[in-house]
Amino acid sequence: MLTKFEIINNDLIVKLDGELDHHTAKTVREEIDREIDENNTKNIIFDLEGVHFMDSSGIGVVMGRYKKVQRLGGETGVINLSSRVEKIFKMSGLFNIVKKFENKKEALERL
Amino acid sequence: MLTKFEIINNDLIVKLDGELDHHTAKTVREEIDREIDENNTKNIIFDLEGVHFMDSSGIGVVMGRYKKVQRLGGETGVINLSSRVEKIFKMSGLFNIVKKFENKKEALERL
Amino acid sequence: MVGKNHMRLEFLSKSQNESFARVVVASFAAQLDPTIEELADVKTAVSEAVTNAIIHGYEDRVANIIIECTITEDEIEIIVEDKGKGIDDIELAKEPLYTSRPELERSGMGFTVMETFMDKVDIESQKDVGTRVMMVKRFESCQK
Amino acid sequence: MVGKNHMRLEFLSKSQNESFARVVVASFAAQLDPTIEELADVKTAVSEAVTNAIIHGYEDRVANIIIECTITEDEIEIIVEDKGKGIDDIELAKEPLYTSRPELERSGMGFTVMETFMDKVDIESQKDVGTRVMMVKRFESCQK
Ligand SMILES: Nc1ncnc2c1ncn2[C@@H]1O[C@H](COP(=O)(O)OP(=O)(O)O)[C@@H](O)[C@H]1O
Ligand SMILES: Nc1ncnc2c1ncn2[C@@H]1O[C@H](COP(=O)(O)OP(=O)(O)O)[C@@H](O)[C@H]1O
Repeated sequence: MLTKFEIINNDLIVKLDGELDHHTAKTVREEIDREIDENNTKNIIFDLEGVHFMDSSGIGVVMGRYKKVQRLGGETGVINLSSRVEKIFKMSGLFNIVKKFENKKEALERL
Repeated sequence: MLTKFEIINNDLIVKLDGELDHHTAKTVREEIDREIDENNTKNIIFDLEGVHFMDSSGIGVVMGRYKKVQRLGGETGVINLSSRVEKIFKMSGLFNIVKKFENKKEALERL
Repeated sequence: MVGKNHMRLEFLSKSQNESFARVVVASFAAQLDPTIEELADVKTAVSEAVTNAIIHGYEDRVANIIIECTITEDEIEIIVEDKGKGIDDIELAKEPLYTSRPELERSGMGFTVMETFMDKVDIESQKDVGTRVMMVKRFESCQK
Repeated sequence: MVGKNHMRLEFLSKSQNESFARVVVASFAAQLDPTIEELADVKTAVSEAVTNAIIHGYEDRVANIIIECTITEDEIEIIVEDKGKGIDDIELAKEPLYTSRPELERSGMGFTVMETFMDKVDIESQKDVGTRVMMVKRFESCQK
């Protein structure tokens, strides 16, 4: 699993590549949380284009980050979901707390 | 495993695609032998470009066809070996009985 | 038609084996020529059951997880088994969003995922003896 | 470093399981980050041992084949076992081009392939009890 970060005004864009399961979740979580803390992050945007496998451990990762930024008034967005990942987001009700956007630009503007 | 045949003057060109192991060998062998019998084949040329796995069952297939065409004075050629398949040919001494050519044209001319 | 087939896999409850378990089951199921979507359903369900055995069954201690797969006609039966601590209340465990380990950021959606993606899910569990999740997936792509 | 890891696979001696067995071992070995060439060596050797169990060990009757893999440091140990008819003369069996079943177009190169591609090959066999082929591959790509 590869994690890439980009910061635009206080928003953190997290690009994930690989399989998001319980095994990879721990490192991903730690890396994201460090970035959030170090950069005074307001909103977080997950770019999931490269995630070709995700199970409920991935749901936990997204929910956890949602709670973390929410405490300081931030919001959570997602972009580039495969139909597969979208299915898992729908099933778990994640779209009730995170917003889906067409692309990075839209996410940055509307969060 | 996919088998494709082409006949040019009494020479039979066999193009294999897939994994050549004991499981696939039986069908491949039967298909080739039927073509040889039906078409009065003289020489046989194996095009192995699409073979991305081969073990000693594949050696058996090549040896068996070599023996079959040899009985009627025919020869056996191979083209488009991956470095992997070439390794297995070398190890088994197959190059002592079958000839390797650069391409189909060369094989047809020189057999 | 591939005929009846069977395999049994035993492996250590280390998290690096989660993806291994998915690949093994998927490549066994591949004999039935499933669609990519059907195969993804199976992989996801297996991932949930195996992860549960590691985290909840064995609570991160290293022991054996067993997967058994049986192919008959157009379906695959998959059993994931651990000899860990067992489930107290299966009905509660199956509820969406219920998790006994929120501190690990578990979402409580594991069983919901299994039940959504598979045609049948059956849980047997006994305290301090272990848990056995039996799942069936029927491949529509086979029904010719 | 992945640490010690272990798995045990039991499957039916059907020829369609030859490719399955290769994939399973390769994806377990993948934890050691082998090169493509090293992985191909392992797959080929496993294919030989499994094919032998099917053809020679069980003579095409359907029974169980067992593969056991252990990863330690930079190497994988692979055991392929059948409870079939056993080998009369192991030294003879290992000779290049020796086969007891030329009528099946066997090339007699199976053991030669295993010995060429693996770092160690050890055969134990007993008449009417079965055969156990133990192979070791050390991945150079791991030796950092
Ligand atoms: N193999 C198991 N052994 C023991 N308890 C389990 C096992 N699988 C599931 N459970 C229990 O069932 C609960 C719900 O499981 P699940 O729906 O997969 O959610 P999660 O894994 O996110 O907690 C777990 O929190 C745990 O208490
Ligand atoms: N698992 C086995 N059980 C019984 N006999 C075996 C087994 N494996 C190998 N043999 C014997 O050893 C011989 C040589 O094996 P091998 O080098 O793989 O060549 P091949 O499979 O082409 O015959 C076989 O022909 C067979 O007689």
